[in-house]
Amino acid sequence: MDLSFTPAEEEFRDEARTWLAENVPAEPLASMDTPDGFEEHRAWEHILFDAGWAVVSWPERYGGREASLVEWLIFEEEYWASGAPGRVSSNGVSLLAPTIFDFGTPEQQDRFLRPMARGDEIWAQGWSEPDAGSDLAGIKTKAQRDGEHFVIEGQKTWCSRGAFADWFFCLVRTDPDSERHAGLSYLLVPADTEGLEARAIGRLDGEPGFAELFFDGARVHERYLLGGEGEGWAVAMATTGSERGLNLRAPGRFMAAAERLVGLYEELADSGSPDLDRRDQVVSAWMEAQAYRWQTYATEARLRGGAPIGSEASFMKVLWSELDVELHATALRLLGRDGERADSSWMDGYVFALSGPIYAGTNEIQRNIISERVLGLPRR
Amino acid sequence: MDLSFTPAEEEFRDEARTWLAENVPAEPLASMDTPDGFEEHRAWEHILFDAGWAVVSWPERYGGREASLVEWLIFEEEYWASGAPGRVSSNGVSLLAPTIFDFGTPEQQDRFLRPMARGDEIWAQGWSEPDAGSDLAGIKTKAQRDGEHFVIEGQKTWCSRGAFADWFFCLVRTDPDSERHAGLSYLLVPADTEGLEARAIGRLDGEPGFAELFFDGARVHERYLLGGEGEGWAVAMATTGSERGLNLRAPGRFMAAAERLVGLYEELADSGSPDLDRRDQVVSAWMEAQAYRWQTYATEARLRGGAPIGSEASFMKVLWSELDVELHATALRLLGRDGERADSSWMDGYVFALSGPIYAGTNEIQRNIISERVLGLPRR
Amino acid sequence: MDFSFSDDQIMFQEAVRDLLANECPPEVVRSAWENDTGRTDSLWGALAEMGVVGMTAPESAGGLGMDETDLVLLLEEAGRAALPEPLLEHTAVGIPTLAEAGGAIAEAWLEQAVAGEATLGAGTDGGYAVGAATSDLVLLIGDEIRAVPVAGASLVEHQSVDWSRRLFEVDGEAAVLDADPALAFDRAAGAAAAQCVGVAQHLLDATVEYVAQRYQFGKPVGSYQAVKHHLANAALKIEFARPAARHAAWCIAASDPYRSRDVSLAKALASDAVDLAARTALQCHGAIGYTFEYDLHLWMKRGWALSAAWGDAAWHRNRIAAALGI
Amino acid sequence: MDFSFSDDQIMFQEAVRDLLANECPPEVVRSAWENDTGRTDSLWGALAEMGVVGMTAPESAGGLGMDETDLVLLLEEAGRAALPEPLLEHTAVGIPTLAEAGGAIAEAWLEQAVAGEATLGAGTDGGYAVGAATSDLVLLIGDEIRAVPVAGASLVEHQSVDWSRRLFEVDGEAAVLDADPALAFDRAAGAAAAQCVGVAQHLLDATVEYVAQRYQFGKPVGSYQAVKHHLANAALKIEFARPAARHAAWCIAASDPYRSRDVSLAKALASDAVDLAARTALQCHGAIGYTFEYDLHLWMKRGWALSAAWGDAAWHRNRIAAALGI
Repeated sequence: MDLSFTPAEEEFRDEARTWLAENVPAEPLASMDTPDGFEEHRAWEHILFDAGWAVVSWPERYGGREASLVEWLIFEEEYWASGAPGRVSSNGVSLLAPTIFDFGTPEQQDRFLRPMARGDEIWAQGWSEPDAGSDLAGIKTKAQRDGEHFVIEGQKTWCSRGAFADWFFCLVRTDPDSERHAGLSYLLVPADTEGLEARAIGRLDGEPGFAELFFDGARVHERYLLGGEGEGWAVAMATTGSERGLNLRAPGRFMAAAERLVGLYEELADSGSPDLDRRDQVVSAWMEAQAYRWQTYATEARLRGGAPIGSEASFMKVLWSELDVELHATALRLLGRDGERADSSWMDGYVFALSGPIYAGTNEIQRNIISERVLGLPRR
Repeated sequence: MDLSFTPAEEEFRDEARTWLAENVPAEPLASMDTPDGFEEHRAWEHILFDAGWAVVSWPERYGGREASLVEWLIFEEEYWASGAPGRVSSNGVSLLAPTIFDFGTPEQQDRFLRPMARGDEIWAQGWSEPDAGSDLAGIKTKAQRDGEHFVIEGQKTWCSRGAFADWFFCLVRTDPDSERHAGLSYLLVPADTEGLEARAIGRLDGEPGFAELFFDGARVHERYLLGGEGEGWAVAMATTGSERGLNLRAPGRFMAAAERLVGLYEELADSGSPDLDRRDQVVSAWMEAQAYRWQTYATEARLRGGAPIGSEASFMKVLWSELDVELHATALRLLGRDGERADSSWMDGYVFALSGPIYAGTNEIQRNIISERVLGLPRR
Repeated sequence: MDFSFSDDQIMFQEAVRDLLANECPPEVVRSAWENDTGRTDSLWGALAEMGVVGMTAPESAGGLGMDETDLVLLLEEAGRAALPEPLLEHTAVGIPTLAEAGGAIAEAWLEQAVAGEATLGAGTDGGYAVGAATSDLVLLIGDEIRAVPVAGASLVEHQSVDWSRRLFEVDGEAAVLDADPALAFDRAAGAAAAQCVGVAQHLLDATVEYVAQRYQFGKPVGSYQAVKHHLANAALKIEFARPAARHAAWCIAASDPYRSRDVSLAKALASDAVDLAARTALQCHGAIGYTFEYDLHLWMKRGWALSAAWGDAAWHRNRIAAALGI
Repeated sequence: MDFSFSDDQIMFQEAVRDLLANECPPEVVRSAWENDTGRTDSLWGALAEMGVVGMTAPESAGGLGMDETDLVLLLEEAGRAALPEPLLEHTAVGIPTLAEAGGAIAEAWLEQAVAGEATLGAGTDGGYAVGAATSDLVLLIGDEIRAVPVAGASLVEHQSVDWSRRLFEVDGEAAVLDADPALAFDRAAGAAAAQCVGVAQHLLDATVEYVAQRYQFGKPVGSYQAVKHHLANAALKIEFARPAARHAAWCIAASDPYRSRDVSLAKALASDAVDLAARTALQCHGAIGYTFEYDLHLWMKRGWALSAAWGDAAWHRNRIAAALGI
């Protein structure tokens, strides 16, 4: 056990910090869930990619720099501490790319990874359906074989970024007689496919943060099938693993938010506003972010030792999502009568955070996983 | 709505307060779960009874003064504020007596109520069994008819005060072929019955706060059957209602504890020990006790208006039991390094409080009741 | 000691509940979110007709001579319907404060206000007054109460997360009222507590209804114990906040010596109740509750705003600590 | 950055775990609850033989030259077994502090202590030293570190809720050590954090085992979602406290500039974890867990005591606040 960073790690950190200090936009970009903001964020992805920071842990041929997991965690710490913009490409990079690395053909890898990394093609997830939210095995959207094509009929919903995305990664039922987990396939669908309509759904704050997808005879070529036909569940579960695991929400994001919260408290305390009683909540939020940091580095060591990132990922999902809500709620409470104002980054952050305990498997499901798969309690 | 106390209520309060100030023992009694302490507490019950304060809401013929529910609540406020001893007769008075009033024959009422109220006969509950804790319908102890007697075989456990009690009120299976709720009967059993042995169980603090009862051919006369043979479940559920309801833990008890907690904080703050951050926990405990007070008076008005005290009693059980734990935990935290000391009334109170969320139906079961019977959520 | 309401009080509550059920459905609340005023076309008039708007004024001024114990049930109903009208500012705070002040300013404004012809606003001095632009006279409560006629005042608007709450910084020529600012503040905080209870109750009811019919993994979501216990916890908070809020109303009406402490008790409990109800409602709804199209967020955001307004839970706990001498 | 332990460290941990599994079952812990010393007959000797007792001393003094990163796993095991021996006071605090001080006092005591022939105690100045009566030299940590030989000192005993923890106020002639009291305190708090993690883990494991086989209403208690989520919450706290405690151990060993802040992080998280684990364990066991005869309470009470010792969670949160400049 040596918890100091190696000279190489420190150097990597310095390089990232220096580049970010020089390149992060001085003014915040518009919300990525508006048409203009989406394109502003895409342009920022180009800049990151061209400088080699978009996907640091990826192979060089796809635009990465083959950074270690520790380096990736360091990059995330520096990235969020610098106040850099949110990552509009994260659905693709975090959720789909690991699946393409594991299950994609060489052709698929060459076709998709680089444009995804550069933000040329921005992806949204098409898994949930109106009657299949957390219960994905209840998927009804059908994709029927027609020669080299699949013809899709059905409806998807809660597709984050779906209003403006270029591509969708979807889970569909290719065997019409199948039930539950069997007979699903994993299809990649261009947004401009005929017979596919994406309709924006207003998020809590009114912005079109999601879309519903309506498939009415949309034809997709079989080269866009990821993994085997009918094996979509297994393929998807690999992605779910990374959705809940190390790839989705690195500690750096919350460490940065916690530092901002400490700063907010300091600022308000200097102006005489807040009460000492609330300091404890600020410290608690800061502590949770630190705890998440050390737990993540400890997990990195386990993974490096060959252990899988399995159900333990549920610990991380519950922690970061509930921390994120508490942290922003604390900020709003500190703001007192200004806490209800819509025009604050803390309110934006709070609204965003509230989705955390719901998506990617509700936290109730995560706690089931912890108790059944980690602790081994009886399922029924 | 008039939330002032009437002149008569104020007069009642003054009378109680004056009597208590003059009669409450200056020194705390020994623990009621030791042989000597049990008898000291019994003697205190005699004093209360003789002065007419043992069972204020009961009819005069059984030693009460026919006080209203509001007056009873006032009495409890004054009783606990005065620092008076715990009530060793409470199992009988709170849990059994309402059932005797509702289901007992006139002979049973005349036989049992007055000695119970005076502490001449102290009662313990014999309901739980090793394999039937919260799930009372799983009771296995059998009582077989033999002429005018029942012959009891089996085992009971978790009988609070059972190590020293004079009588037990038991739930037994009189129909050997019955299952679950059917075929149970409610029997009153003298502690000195041949074939009945009560063995003390050490509580968390090592004192014999419970007993196990071993029945080996214990014969009980049918005049000690409360309610009809085989109707024990319905009879018992009436008692469970009062166990969770207004009779068990009046707000006065927690208001007094909360005031003591405020006093502890004040004392420690004066001596410079505790931190302002903990003040919030003290205030929260005080607030919960007040909230319980107003909710109880509001419930009194509902009951007076003819509404039953039904599943809403679960709200009260959860509130007071969790408040009691939090309140004492807060005190122990205030005490800092002295918080682990065994020789403090706060530690005694904490240990006692910890049983609250477990007994009389765990708080998990209470939350099921709230969600299913009050809110109407589907059972499965 | 009697917590029961009179038949008249219950009937008044039911009449207002019926009115709001018919005339203040979510579409009407949404219209107030989108329009210029943050208010509805006709609800204030309808409430004036029923006598609600001026109920807290003495009968001599055209009111119903009612007090906070009469008003508290209506404030709960207002919360339950997410009513976007100034019942708190005008009826709970403005009218009784003007009546208390008396003199020229009451002469000038009270009868009009009781009749619903003039609208009273209220806010904290240095903070915000909700709906000042649609008020005629705004009371700014601080170390004293300053009454600012809106005509000629300068208003700076800020957006609330609840779009029907138009927040204004108000500045202008003011008359200092001969009325107790602490009492006026407590009227506002007590009324906010009652509204929080109503908002929380709606959030709970709507969620119970949703989870009973929404299926996941082959069972109603509401049959899962985790969901049940979330909702039981929210119900617990409401069950204990409601009597405290009603008791606070009585303390104000009866000039109880512990009024400020017990108003704080009510507001702290009610703020916590509505905060938990909002979190629980969203979590138990899942993604649908996270959308703008679904109505749940109208109440969630009202709850967030009311929870923070007129002192949030921590602020009121501090005030209780001071009252307890710690 | 590497959180993995070496094979040697893991082997040492496993050896201690095996020893404690065999030699420190609940009956042995109970014997320490009831006897005169609060300790066991043979465990300290066995640990000395394995080199554990003196492991933190330099090899020149007969120790293993190991540091906190080697010790932390053993402290977790000590907590897991509710070991009633002074691993914290003697090995985690006493020996490295004496070694740091050097000079005559180290000369007089260190080798004996390393060999397990003399026992070192530790406590806070003005507070309690656990097991002082069975120690030979007690270090009282305050603004300075005072070393009090027990022979000739006055000891006043108080009862802990954990009967194996004998609490003593210690007074007597003292030598002031040339060692950093803040570092000594952090060694103690960091060791307590690691023990809290071990205690919490045992409470969780024992409860998981119990609820899997206890039936109520026709199903294992552990199949109810409410019970599952209680245990998941306890597991969460432990999962995040453990790396923080290991990191704190490294901070001490590596003289990290944020040592005090990050020891506080560990102790606050570990105190909260063991508090929740104890509450959860009792609630999920029900009445059986509330008895003296059942073993659960041995760990519960160790947890309560360790949670409060060497600064409780709130105390450490305050220290973090100070470190953050707020």
